[in-house]
Amino acid sequence: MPDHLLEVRDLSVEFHTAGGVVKAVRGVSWHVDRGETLAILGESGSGKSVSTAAILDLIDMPPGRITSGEILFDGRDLLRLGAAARRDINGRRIAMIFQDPLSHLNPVYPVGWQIVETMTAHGLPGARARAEALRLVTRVGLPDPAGALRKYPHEFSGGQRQRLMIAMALAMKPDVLIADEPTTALDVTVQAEVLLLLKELQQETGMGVVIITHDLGVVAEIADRVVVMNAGEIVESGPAREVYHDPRHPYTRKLIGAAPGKGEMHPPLARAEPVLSVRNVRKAYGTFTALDGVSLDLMPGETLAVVGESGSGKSTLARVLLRLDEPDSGEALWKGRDLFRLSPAELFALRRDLQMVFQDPTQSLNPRMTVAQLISEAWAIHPRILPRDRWRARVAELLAQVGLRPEHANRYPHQFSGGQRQRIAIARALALEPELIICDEAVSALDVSVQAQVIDLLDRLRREMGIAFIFIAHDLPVVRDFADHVMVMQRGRVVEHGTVRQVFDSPREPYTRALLAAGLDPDPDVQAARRAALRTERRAAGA
Amino acid sequence: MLTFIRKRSLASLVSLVGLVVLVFFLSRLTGDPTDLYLPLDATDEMRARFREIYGLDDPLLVQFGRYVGDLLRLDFGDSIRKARPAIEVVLEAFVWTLQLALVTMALVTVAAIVVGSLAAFRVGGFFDRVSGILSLVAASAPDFWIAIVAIVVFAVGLGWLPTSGTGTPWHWVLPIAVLFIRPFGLIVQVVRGSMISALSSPYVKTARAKGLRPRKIIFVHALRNAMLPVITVIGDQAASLLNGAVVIETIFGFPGVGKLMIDSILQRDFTVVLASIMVTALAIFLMNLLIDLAYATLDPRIRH
Amino acid sequence: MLGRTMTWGALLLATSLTPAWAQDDTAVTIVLNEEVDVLEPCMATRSNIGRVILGNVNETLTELDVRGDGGLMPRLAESWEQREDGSWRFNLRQGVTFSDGTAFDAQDVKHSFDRVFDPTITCESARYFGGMTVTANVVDDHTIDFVVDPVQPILPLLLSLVTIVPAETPIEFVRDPVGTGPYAVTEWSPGQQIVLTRRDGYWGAAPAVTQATYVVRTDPAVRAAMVEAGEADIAPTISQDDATNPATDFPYLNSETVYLRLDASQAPVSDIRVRRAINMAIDREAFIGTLVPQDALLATAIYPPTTQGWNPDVPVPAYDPEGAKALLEEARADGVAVDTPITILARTANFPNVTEVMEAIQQMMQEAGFTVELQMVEVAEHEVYYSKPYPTDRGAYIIAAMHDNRMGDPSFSAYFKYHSEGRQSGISDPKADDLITRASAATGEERAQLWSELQAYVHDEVAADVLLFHMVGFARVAESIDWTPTIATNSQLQLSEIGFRN
Amino acid sequence: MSNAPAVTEGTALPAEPSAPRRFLRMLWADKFALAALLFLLLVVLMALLGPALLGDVAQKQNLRGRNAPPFEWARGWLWWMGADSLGRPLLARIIVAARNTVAIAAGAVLASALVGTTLGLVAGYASRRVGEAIMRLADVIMSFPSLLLAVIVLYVLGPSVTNVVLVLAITRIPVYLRTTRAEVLEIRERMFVSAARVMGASPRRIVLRHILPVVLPTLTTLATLDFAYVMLAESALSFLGIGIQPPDITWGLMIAQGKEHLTRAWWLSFWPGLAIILTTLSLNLLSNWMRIALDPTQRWRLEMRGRPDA
Repeated sequence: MPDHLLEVRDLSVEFHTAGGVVKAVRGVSWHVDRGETLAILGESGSGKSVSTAAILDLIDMPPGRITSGEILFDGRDLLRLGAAARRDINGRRIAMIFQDPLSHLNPVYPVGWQIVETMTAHGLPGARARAEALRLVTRVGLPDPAGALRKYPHEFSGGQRQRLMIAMALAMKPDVLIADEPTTALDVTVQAEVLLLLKELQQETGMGVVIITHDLGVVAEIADRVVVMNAGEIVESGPAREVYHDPRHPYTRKLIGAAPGKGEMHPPLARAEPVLSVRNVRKAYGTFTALDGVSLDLMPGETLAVVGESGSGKSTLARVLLRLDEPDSGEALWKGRDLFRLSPAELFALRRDLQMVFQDPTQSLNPRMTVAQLISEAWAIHPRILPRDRWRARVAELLAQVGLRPEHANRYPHQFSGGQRQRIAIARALALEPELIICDEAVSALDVSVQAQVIDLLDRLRREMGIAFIFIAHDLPVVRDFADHVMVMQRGRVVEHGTVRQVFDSPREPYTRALLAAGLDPDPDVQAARRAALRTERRAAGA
Repeated sequence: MLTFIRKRSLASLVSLVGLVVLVFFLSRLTGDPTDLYLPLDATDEMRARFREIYGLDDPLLVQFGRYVGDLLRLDFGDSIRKARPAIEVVLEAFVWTLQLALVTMALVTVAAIVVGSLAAFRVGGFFDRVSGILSLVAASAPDFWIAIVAIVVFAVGLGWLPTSGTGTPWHWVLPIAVLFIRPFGLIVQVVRGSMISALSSPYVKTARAKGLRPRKIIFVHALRNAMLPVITVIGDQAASLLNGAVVIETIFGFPGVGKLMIDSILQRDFTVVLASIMVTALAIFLMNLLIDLAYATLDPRIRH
Repeated sequence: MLGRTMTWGALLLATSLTPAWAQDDTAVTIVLNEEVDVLEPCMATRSNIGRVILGNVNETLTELDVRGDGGLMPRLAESWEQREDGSWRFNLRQGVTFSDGTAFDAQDVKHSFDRVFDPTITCESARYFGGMTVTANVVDDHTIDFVVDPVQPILPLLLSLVTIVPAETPIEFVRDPVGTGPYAVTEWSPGQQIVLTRRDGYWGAAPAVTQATYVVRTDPAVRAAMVEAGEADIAPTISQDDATNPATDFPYLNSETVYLRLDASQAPVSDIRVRRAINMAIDREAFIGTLVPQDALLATAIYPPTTQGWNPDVPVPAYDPEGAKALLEEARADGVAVDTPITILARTANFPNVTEVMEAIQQMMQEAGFTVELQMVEVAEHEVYYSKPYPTDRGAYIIAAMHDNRMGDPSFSAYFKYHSEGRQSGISDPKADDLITRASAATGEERAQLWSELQAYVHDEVAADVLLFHMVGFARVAESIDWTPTIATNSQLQLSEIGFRN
Repeated sequence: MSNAPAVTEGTALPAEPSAPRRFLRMLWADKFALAALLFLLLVVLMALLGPALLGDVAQKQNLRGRNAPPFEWARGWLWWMGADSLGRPLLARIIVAARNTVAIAAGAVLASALVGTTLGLVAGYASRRVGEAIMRLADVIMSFPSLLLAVIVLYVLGPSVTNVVLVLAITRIPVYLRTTRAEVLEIRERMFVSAARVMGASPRRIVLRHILPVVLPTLTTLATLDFAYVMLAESALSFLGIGIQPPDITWGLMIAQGKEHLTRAWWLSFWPGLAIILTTLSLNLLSNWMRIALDPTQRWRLEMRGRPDA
């Protein structure tokens, strides 16, 4: 067997948790070679980041414990090296970048200092390190590189911060770069740029890259080979194209099948009297204009998708419509009455009609209430809906309706998985029998396979109960199979509004087109073709 | 920053005015200083004369009006006991308290940060356990008890240190040592807790991935972030020291503002009580501003 | 201020390992128990001030001999006589100068008196002249007449309480007292120390001590420890518990008398049988050598035995719990509400072990059949009960108090404690009033006789109060110092009386 | 701890042990906390039964046996800690004094926690103006010299257990007020509060049903610590002579009384001092344990220690 640049053999790690000992990974083996990109694909809890954490000695022991295996690098087993030897490898030979660069950069030091520190820690003289830092920051494409070095992490945007992380990781020209979900929290357009940067840098240095992701699109865009993980084990591995086109394992097949954006698009709805019509809503937070004259109409039973990148004002729209925040001006007529001018008592009565499902069910469900309490609270607040003696039965009914077992009614939210929690949140919204549910990024925190299930649930509720939805998302493919109308927002304004077919098949605005183009397709071939097309385009533009 | 200071000052001023009014009227509930100042067998004539000299025979509201009027001219009134301006008496004592507080807090801060950080680095390790128990015992002991035992042991028994008083640096050792104990115990706990969460934060993971030494991770990366909650507690402790360490000052014969305050309260020397409240309140206000500045210095995110 | 911090730091850095509190051998350090608030000569009768300046910085015309049997001795006056009209003439010592260099004469004496009685300041010495008008008339530079209305037989004694200051002294409290005494104040850092330095030009013999440093420590254990550790030479008051070394620790009768004041206008103590029963219920002997020092004396008068007219024939009430019970029963049979709960009110930190003593008394009274509660109160509240007008809305109470008469004459106690007009009197008895009035005006043997009579009368016939102990204090004196405490040590500590051994 | 696995979709919910069993197991894992809890139970027992069983013995004076030294077994077990300056057995007195000591601390903590939390909830959720007014009030209370307060209460209302409780409670109110307000300001921005608002929940309901339960563990931990603080504060008041007055007894008062005899009869203030140290230490240990046990993200530290395979 030829030697690889970095090889993990038969690695098993367990963690002590509240529920007992969990074997996070079992007998995992993989390798990466020079100039190669390996993707580790898996959903949350699959153990996909555990082996890389072991490589960099980042597993806290306790609660973690490596029970078997070896990690070969440079012909040595890292697990047998002393702490000093491993520190010498970390950052110099093997470097890592993380998801959420904001929290992974030290908030209280200038970024330049942090980049320089990587180099001085490995013996580079300060002056050279500072010159090199400037070069690196210039290379990763930040505007005003010299000024950027003096700034603090919170003064950058998400994409810029990830570029800084990359600059820091590459400071010592490592042999291996490990990227843990490097683009997950980023907007699609930014994601494309960061992945491109990674690819270019790999070509320049010839390093091996290990990218950990849950996103088939990322795999398709960047990976040469992929290992698929589920529940702590590798279920399938091979070249990315082969795995996509010819998945062997049922789990892989399920994962590929769940990727959104492949079903039928909804046909246009018949024109009807709008149940909600919003006119010219404005809202500013200090000097930042979150909503800049937004208008929309919503017909009964319609699903309106509001899509936009961060800062587009889509969440503000939801909060303003539900009077969680007060708008500065504008009107929102719900069945002819202006939501913004209701008295507290009138608003209370109207709460029944308008409900909301939030992005993160972990945070939107009170951790100290049981499922039954969470759902029946609606009736405690609006006593006329349901007499107390029928609460139990109705909770059971609602749980069944969202696909949960009625006997779980007495459990607490933390005992459920993310998808199950979002179902509880939906059941809670349904308890008030609303006519409109606003879903604010209701599926974006969920795994792909779970996303699909929750969207299916919402779709079913819409069909069966005729509920209208305003569905807010940052991701276009997610809304493709679900929405009747799509509204694209940018910097507080509506840039495009049309039926789902119009927007997806013939987008009018350049911004919409850019959004669509930046979205990654799970098929490596499609992505390869797009890249080729882009190159030709650039060359043409350059010529 | 300036608007912030202005807002802060205004709020403090409101509190201070409320405090002065409250103290002025409530303290008068505790009796007439005449009876305490004059001997038991003083004649009625002497009593009447005393009341007249100090305006104690006027209605309370008139007395208050006069006090406020004087105050606006920065006249804090005379101490009955000491027969000189109250503010002079208070400032004299406050200098001692200030020195004691500064030295003690400086030592406590350094020691608590080092011990707490090391304890946090290996949670559950030997050092963590030993320092944990010691700091808890320190935070749990009545200070006057420790003070007396310390005098008996170190000054009388071993003769290493003077029992009490001021004069040489040696006189400071025991009061500071005793005063040190409780804030130290408390702050070690806070540093440890804050460091534990700082050490489990993502940027520490980054630092480890960069291959930094533990010392650098603890004292450079984690510590500065962990300092924010610690500073708050240091501020609280410093504030209570600035209010005067009554018990310690009493035992060690340390002429600080805490001892002055309790003596003045017991002697119903109201002008001194009010003046010391105002002086310490001002000092604490300034210290809180310093704490806010320290916050802003430590954390660039707060500067805006 | 900053400078001090810097010095402090510098000293710390210097880390000289020799303790810096060593001192030269004719200087003494005295550790007091009470803060010195002011150094005003006319406040010298207040013990904390008097101990520093009385006889050291400021002198009086006369002084009481507390070490021998000399009685009233001349100091700044050389002689005195009562004249036909009842006024007193004093011949002043000549060749005396104040520490500021000015000469001492009759004008200074007159000014000192006028100052004491001036309405714009409150001088404590004035309290001894209640109900009198004193006029000082300068006869010549060294002769002065005092006309007192009404005629005051003990005026020379009273004059031992008035400190003499220069005629230039302003009518306001001074912070740098000037006097004719052997010492002058050379440093006063409030809260830290007061330094007196021996001055040249004192009219009398130069004392051995060249310099005295006074420091204050409120904790008695610390005071004792300071002498033991060599940081101080004299601690005039330490606690009984700390006084364990016979070589350095001296007990002294400190002129304080502990007693329970009964208010005879209040049921049930208005009944004499109840008052007698209380007196019988308390086992005074049991306290001696336990909670109260071995050297304390059982009291039969409210002033110590050294006082003029003290009556040796008044017996200490016998401890007789059965008798007390019987008396109570008798009173009950006559309809006296003997079961009324009585509260003993005592002042916290009034004297060493006050709490324990009161707890013991409470238990003894309970055993005799009384319903007794104990309440320890702070000084200001104590005063509410102790002095007239007495509160009437707080139920039956007995107040425990300590009375100081170091003046050698009962008149400093009798009127206040036993006259129906006295501020802390619990009785209203015409015969007692008459005896007091007569004794105060009498002189010589007759005076002593009348006081004796009064003592026996209020103690045996009226059972006016429950007299307990004449207290002793303890002083710790370094072995190199030749000094013993006296009954006046609480109020006066003359440095000239201190000598050095070896 | 992002590399610790989460519960995956579709897997069966893990069976969790019942809450009491779980807490017992976590307690067993931390022997210090266990010992602390047992000691505190003993103190509570002393407080409950002590005065009834030993009240008379503790008051019975014997001037001949004053300051009897400890460890003299001949006099009976009640005397093994020695006797005080009135010859009363120290052990009995410590047991009897436990009631007042605990009652004062508990009363002060409960009262200040109740008032402080209520005000803190109002300050955190009500309008800015109300909140600011309450905070100014807290400032005034904070800077009001507690000794002056003690003297005022003592003078106006007289010394008693209730009044000492009153003094201590008032001075501790700002602690709860500030903590609660800070937490409320943070929690009110959480999503589940928005969710409740969307349902139309009244401010009262949001505060009591949604915010209070989340603040409660923090407050419990705080109260435990404060219990220790209040005990020390009470003893300091006694030391300065403005706290509980004899013949009522507390541990603090016993130290204060014993300090006069420290050089000759150290045991008089040593034992009550030890009782205070042990009690406050136990409370501190317990609150440290609670901080971990009530925090789901830290809990594993305890749960792991309890297992044989760790």
